[in-house]
Amino acid sequence: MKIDRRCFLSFIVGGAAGTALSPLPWKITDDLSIWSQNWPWTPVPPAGETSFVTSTCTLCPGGCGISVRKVDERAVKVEGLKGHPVNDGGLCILGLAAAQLLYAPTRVRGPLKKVDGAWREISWADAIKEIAAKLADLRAKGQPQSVAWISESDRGTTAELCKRFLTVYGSPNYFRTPSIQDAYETALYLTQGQRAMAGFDVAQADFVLSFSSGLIEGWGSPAYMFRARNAMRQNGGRISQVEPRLSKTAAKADQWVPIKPGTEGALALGLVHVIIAEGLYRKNFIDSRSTGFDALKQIAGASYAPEAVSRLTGIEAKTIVDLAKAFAGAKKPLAVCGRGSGRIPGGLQEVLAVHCLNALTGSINQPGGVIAVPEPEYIDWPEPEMDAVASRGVQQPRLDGAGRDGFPLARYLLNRLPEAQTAGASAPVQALFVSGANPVYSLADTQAVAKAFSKVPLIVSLSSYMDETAAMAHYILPSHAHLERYEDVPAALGFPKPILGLSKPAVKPAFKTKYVGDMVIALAKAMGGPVAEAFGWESYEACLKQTLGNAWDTLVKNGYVVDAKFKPGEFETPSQKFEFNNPALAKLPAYAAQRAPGDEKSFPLTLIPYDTMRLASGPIGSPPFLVKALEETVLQQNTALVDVNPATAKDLGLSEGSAAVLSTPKGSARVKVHLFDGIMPGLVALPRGLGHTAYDKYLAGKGVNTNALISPVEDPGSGFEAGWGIRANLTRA
Amino acid sequence: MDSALIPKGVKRCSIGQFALWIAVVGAVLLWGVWAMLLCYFRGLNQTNMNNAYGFALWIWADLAVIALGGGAFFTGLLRYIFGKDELKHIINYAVLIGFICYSSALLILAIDVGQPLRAWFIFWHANVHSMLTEVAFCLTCYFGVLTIEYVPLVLENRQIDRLPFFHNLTHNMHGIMALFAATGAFLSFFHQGSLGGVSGVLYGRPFGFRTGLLVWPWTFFLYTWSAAACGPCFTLFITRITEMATCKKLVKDSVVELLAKIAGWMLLTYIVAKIIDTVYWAAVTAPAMGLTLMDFYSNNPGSAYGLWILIAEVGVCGVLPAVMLVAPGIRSNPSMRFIAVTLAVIGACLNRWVMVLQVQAVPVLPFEGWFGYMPSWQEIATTILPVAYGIILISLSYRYLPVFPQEQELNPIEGGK
Amino acid sequence: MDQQNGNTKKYGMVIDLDKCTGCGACMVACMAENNVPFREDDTDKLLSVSWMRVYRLGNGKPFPQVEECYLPRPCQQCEGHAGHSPCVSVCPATATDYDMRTGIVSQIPTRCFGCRYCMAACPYHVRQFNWWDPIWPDGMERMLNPNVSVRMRGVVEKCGFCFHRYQLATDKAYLDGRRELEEGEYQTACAQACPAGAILFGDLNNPTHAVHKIAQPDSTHGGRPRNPKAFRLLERLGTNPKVYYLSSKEWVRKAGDNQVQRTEQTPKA
Amino acid sequence: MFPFSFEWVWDMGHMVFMGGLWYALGILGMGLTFCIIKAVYDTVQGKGGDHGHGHH
Amino acid sequence: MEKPQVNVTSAASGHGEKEEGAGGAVILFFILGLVGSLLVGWVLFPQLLYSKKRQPVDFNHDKHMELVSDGCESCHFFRPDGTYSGVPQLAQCIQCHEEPNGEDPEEVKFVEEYVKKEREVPWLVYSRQPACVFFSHAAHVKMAKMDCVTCHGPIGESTSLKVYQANRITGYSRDIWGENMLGVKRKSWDRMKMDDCAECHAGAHVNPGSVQTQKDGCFVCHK
Repeated sequence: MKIDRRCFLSFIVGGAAGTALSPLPWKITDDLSIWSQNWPWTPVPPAGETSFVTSTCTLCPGGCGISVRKVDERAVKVEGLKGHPVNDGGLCILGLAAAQLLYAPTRVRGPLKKVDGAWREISWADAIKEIAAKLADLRAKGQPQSVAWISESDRGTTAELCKRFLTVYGSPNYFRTPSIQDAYETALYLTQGQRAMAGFDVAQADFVLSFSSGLIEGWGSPAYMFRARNAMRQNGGRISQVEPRLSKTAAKADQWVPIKPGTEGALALGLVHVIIAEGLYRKNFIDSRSTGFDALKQIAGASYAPEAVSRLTGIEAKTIVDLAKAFAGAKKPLAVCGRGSGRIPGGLQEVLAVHCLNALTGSINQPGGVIAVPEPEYIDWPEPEMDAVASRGVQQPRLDGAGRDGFPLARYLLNRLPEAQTAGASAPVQALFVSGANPVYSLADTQAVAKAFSKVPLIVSLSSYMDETAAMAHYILPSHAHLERYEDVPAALGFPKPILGLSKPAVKPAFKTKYVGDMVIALAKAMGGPVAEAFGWESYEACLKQTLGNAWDTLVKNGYVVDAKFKPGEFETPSQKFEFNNPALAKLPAYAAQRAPGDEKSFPLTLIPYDTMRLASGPIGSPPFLVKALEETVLQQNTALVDVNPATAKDLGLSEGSAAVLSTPKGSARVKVHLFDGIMPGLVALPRGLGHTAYDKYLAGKGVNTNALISPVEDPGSGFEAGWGIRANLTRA
Repeated sequence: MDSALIPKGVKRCSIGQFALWIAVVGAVLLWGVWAMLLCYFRGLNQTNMNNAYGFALWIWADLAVIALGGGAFFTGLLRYIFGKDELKHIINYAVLIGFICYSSALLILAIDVGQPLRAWFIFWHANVHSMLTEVAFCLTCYFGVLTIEYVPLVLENRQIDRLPFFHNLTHNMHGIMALFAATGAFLSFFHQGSLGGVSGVLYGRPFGFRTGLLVWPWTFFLYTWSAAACGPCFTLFITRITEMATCKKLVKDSVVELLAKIAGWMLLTYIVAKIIDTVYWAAVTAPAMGLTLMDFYSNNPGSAYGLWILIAEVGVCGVLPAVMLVAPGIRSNPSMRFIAVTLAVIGACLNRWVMVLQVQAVPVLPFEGWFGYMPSWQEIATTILPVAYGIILISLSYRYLPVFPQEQELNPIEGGK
Repeated sequence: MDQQNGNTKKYGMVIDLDKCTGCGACMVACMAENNVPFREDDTDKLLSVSWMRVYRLGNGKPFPQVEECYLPRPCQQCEGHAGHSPCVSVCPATATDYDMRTGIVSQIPTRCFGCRYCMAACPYHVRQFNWWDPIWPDGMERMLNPNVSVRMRGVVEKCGFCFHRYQLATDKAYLDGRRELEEGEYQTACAQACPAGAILFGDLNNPTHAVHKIAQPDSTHGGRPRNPKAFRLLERLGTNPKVYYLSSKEWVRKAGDNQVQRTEQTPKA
Repeated sequence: MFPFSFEWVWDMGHMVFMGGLWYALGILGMGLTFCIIKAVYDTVQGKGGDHGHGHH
Repeated sequence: MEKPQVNVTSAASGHGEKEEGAGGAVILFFILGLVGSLLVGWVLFPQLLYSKKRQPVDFNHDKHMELVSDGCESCHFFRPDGTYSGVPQLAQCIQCHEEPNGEDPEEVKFVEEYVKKEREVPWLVYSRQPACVFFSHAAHVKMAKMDCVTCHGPIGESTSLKVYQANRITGYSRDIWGENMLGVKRKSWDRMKMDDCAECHAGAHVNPGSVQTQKDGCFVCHK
């Protein structure tokens, strides 16, 4: 027998035949396909029991009811709470993406201390001990007023705890981040004598005149405004949007009136002029419920005749007259202001002018009008005992000048803090707490803010995320994420009724975090003495439960308590009437259209920031889903697009998609050009909410932060931040 | 060194020269293989395809090589079924080119799918209503036919032929080759047509969609027809290129002219049908879907898809070569003939290009614009890969197999071994 | 065919473009519900997976006559003629199917082997390919919904009207001994989330459902809406979609089909 | 592909398509089998190789 | 190259033993290859393909069945939302097993290792299906009144849990494909592949809504 090549061949053939007749090749083929259907690196979410936790969203002051869907102990999705008076099942894009915030890679996982420029983990006990020691030191030096606290809100138990801490410690320097609320609260107080929040009964109005307010771009309580706007239009109501750019609100309005930016107040006065001149105002309101009408008549007199206003605003005189007639002719007209999502208070005179328009048509505290919603009063804690240091400290002037000689009307002027910190030889703020706010990102002229903050020897960030301010801090004492904690939600911004919501933990805290309320209590206790005595609560939860009292059970069950039968109170001015010209008002400087900073020669264009629902521009950074949902006309790769009118672009030699450099007196940035017919010539528009330097790779480094390019503008009468834009130039890159 | 493998009575270059040549082409081949591996292991993100361009360069390459590989089935049909006996002198090469084209098509398809490990689902879980299923089945079967047709040629290698079993196998296979050729023609008719159907049935894509006959859109028949017309042109084109590369006359003019004449008439009739189809589509089909002819050709950036492409395909690369090949005076001129077959080949490629890429580039939703696409280097490399592979296979076959029966007669060597 | 038996439903949507504010909540609700992956750079919409996409439409006029409208586009769930939607019949591996009992076009990613023929077939671009492996940053995979399978790289995916919600709703009904679902029991994530209430979802075959009452589909004319304010995208192609749009503006209704000049160029580098 | 697979339906489409396919496959398979068997037979009969043809 | 040629030539031209001897070797090697590969494919391959794992605790279904009042649903219950709870979680077991009830070492192990340490038991689920599968227990058990045994076999009568064999490629239990390498099944619970679902569904004409297959729509069983 000879073994040759043919034997080998034969062996192979036999082997092949045998293999083919065995399950081996077929099973492997099949199993490989099954493997490819379940690649080990493709996650498979574990199944489990589904449950829902009723809560209130605290990502913005909108106060929406949410239902957190859980699978076992995982929060899978946040949905709107059906039947909730604010949002009735709907929810905004940010609220819907909330699970991404909960599980974000940018969450701070435990207390951190900055040592030699690098973050080191530290225990809660040590962190609080160290900070308490530093605070005690300042107090011992008699400088308790050098401690400041910045937060997004000044209402509710958390804010009250922080304020209480500062008070018993001895500092008057609590800051609320600026917003249109500031201006509205002041306007309501000046004209109606009411310390109240402005609610807007958009749903029942039949004509809404919006002065650049993004009714569907985050203004007020976003989800409520969406619903109210639709309800109102469903009933035959109309919306006129006055705005320099065709925002989504303008696009969805019945009428878009393009206006030169910054002149909205002039238009309001122009409308007042026409309404008075033509006798279109509600005589019964003016006669029986108001005083000082003549003063208003005088203010809106000759200088605000339609032709003059036309020159100022760029709107045709006839349009102004028609608009006035349409507004006054409506049964339940409502005028609103606050640009975009209302992050900037704007000039007080502007708000007053718009508010007077409402008064002329009697749309004050009436269905379909502006409603003075009383500030919540459920927090009734005993006055704290204060020692001499504290008493002296709180008597010191506020660092921003609010409530003092310069700006007697304002309560908080955070916009003035950076300059105060850097102006003098010594820095007045020696310690700064930041909770629920990201001022290094969100205040105008971020470079100046960062410079001012760099002069604070101790910054403690209470952020859940590694945001821009946290990155600058010396300590980060991370708070629970919004789905991990109890918190009362004292109001829904812009909602026309008092409503109290409760945010409940949907899941256990994932990391070594501590809620702000608990941190304050712990810090106070660590301070000892009168400071500790003012905080008798065992924990924040106990404090909250005790504070809410009878409402607790309802809140836990339903998530909210609403005063359905609410009727707005009477005017509380000395005259018990709507005052068009009380002494405080009369003292204010006359209205003047605010000019954009910068010189027109080197900066022939004007940059205006705009808001979009698809970007979170406040203290929360946009989660990945929001960035993903951005239009390609807003962001391409890491470059933001600016809206430019095709005619302007042609003059500048730019076309769709051109790479360009956008420069302002404050800085410059690379952008791309998007030709947009919906913007007035001569303007450049850039969205707010991009250009983060902190957070994760899904957000950081994308686009430009508008706040880095604009500079603050101070309203002369009130001290409010009134900037709406800046001179700019756009050149081909 | 390898002289024992080289067919008798022909002259080949030295083994060193040959190895160098293979190395050069092999380098290109390896480049393609590298790109292929990238696509396999990193996924199709290596390409520049996107959600608007789900089908791109690869599918075009597939359609094009299959159309050009049509020379095999059509020549086979002519030779074995219609008895054009003279074509036996070129059938080997037609089969080889077909084999290369079809194996290339299968290779590219295997890279093109997102889940290669599951690609066999197309057979196992077949949806018989899909044109792609028909393509896959017929393509695979016809590739089998081509293999069956190519195998005897391989077995005719001097050394293999000495083995009695293989010799007998070759003999027997030759004996029933007509049966295989007929089956091949049957399969080709359907898969060439189905490839036409691929875009023809897309009623959501008015540029490609055609009304039709029974379950087939007109493009079904146009594709079969154009493959039968342009496939032989490609065979002639490659034959001529090979002749130029080898500096030898390999096929007699009479054979070439016969095939060219048949291809010419096929092309002429095809182009008439194509024009009728285009006119009907432009005048009836598209307007019914809300689009005019110029919607498909205007407003696109850079005029990548301007009317020129239609003129080029139908006029310059359709009517012109058809007329040239039909006219005996022009056809008999080797240069003119070569120009004509080249144009016809370009025409087929252009046709496949627009029917794959323009179909998707044309915006259908009125609020969308044209979609642009530029292939990535990985796509280009993997598309060139089969070209390199084809060159290598042709080189090997030419060197070791009796591909051209007339070579010996046309190129007598003195004192042949 | 439609009313052969009581179980034959035709789930569909009515999207009121007058109400839609283009806020994008539907997109994110869909992504969160359906485990849609995201990437570090997702700005190229042609490479990104988003079952719901909100288009921005313009009337093509210059400042200040310019108008805009926002159009959310889920899968249109085309019925075509007798269930032969453009994408279904082209799939070689039967990975997608038209279900006559619900009117939903299914897509089974584990069956799909990524030939992308269906993408070429769909004129609405609702079908998207997973060009990359889906990757969630460490910890974020905790938000994945177990009712929807995560799709692997190399397959096509699309909106299926949150069909898992139908499965769960029927489960609940079965436990209660019912076979039929109430109108609100099965809702898509986008309809549920829309803060403007612009998206309605229900059974187009059921005359008591809001979607039927509003769209008034004309079954004798391939489901064409009788409501003069309603239209469907690319009605003339005969795709017979089940998503109806409402608009009081004529230019918007015209923009839904190839009858007017193109208005927005998709920016593409 | 096979009548026992889930996707199979006994309808015109499947019978024509798969019928055609299996028919073609059958012809190819049988043709090839015939060639191979006959080649084996011929070889055993001593045909072929250097003896089969005239050359050499 | 040269030598074998000589061989071939001689084999073809020669007669007698040489040729027959070679022929025998050819056949022998063919059989060797055939038998060898058959052995590899049928015997070795299955051994290599599946890993064998013991359950963390050897659960006795039979004993539990005697003690509970509501059959399988006592522990494998439906949730109020219609979903099915599947394998019980620790919280359920603790209701009876906070402390060992007897002397059974498996129970003691369970209490010590899992109850006391509050760890979920990492059960290996024989019937675990891929993530793309949606299976409604409600539809089968509540609506169609099917018996658990039909798909799961008489596991309720078992006194011990069998070895869990995981397919090393797919990661799934061998029970999905079935014990038999050919995939042949004798009992309805022998296999749990898609075709097995389809077989029953086709017979029962459950939801014939598919345009493509005229059987159930894909979404009936997929998610």
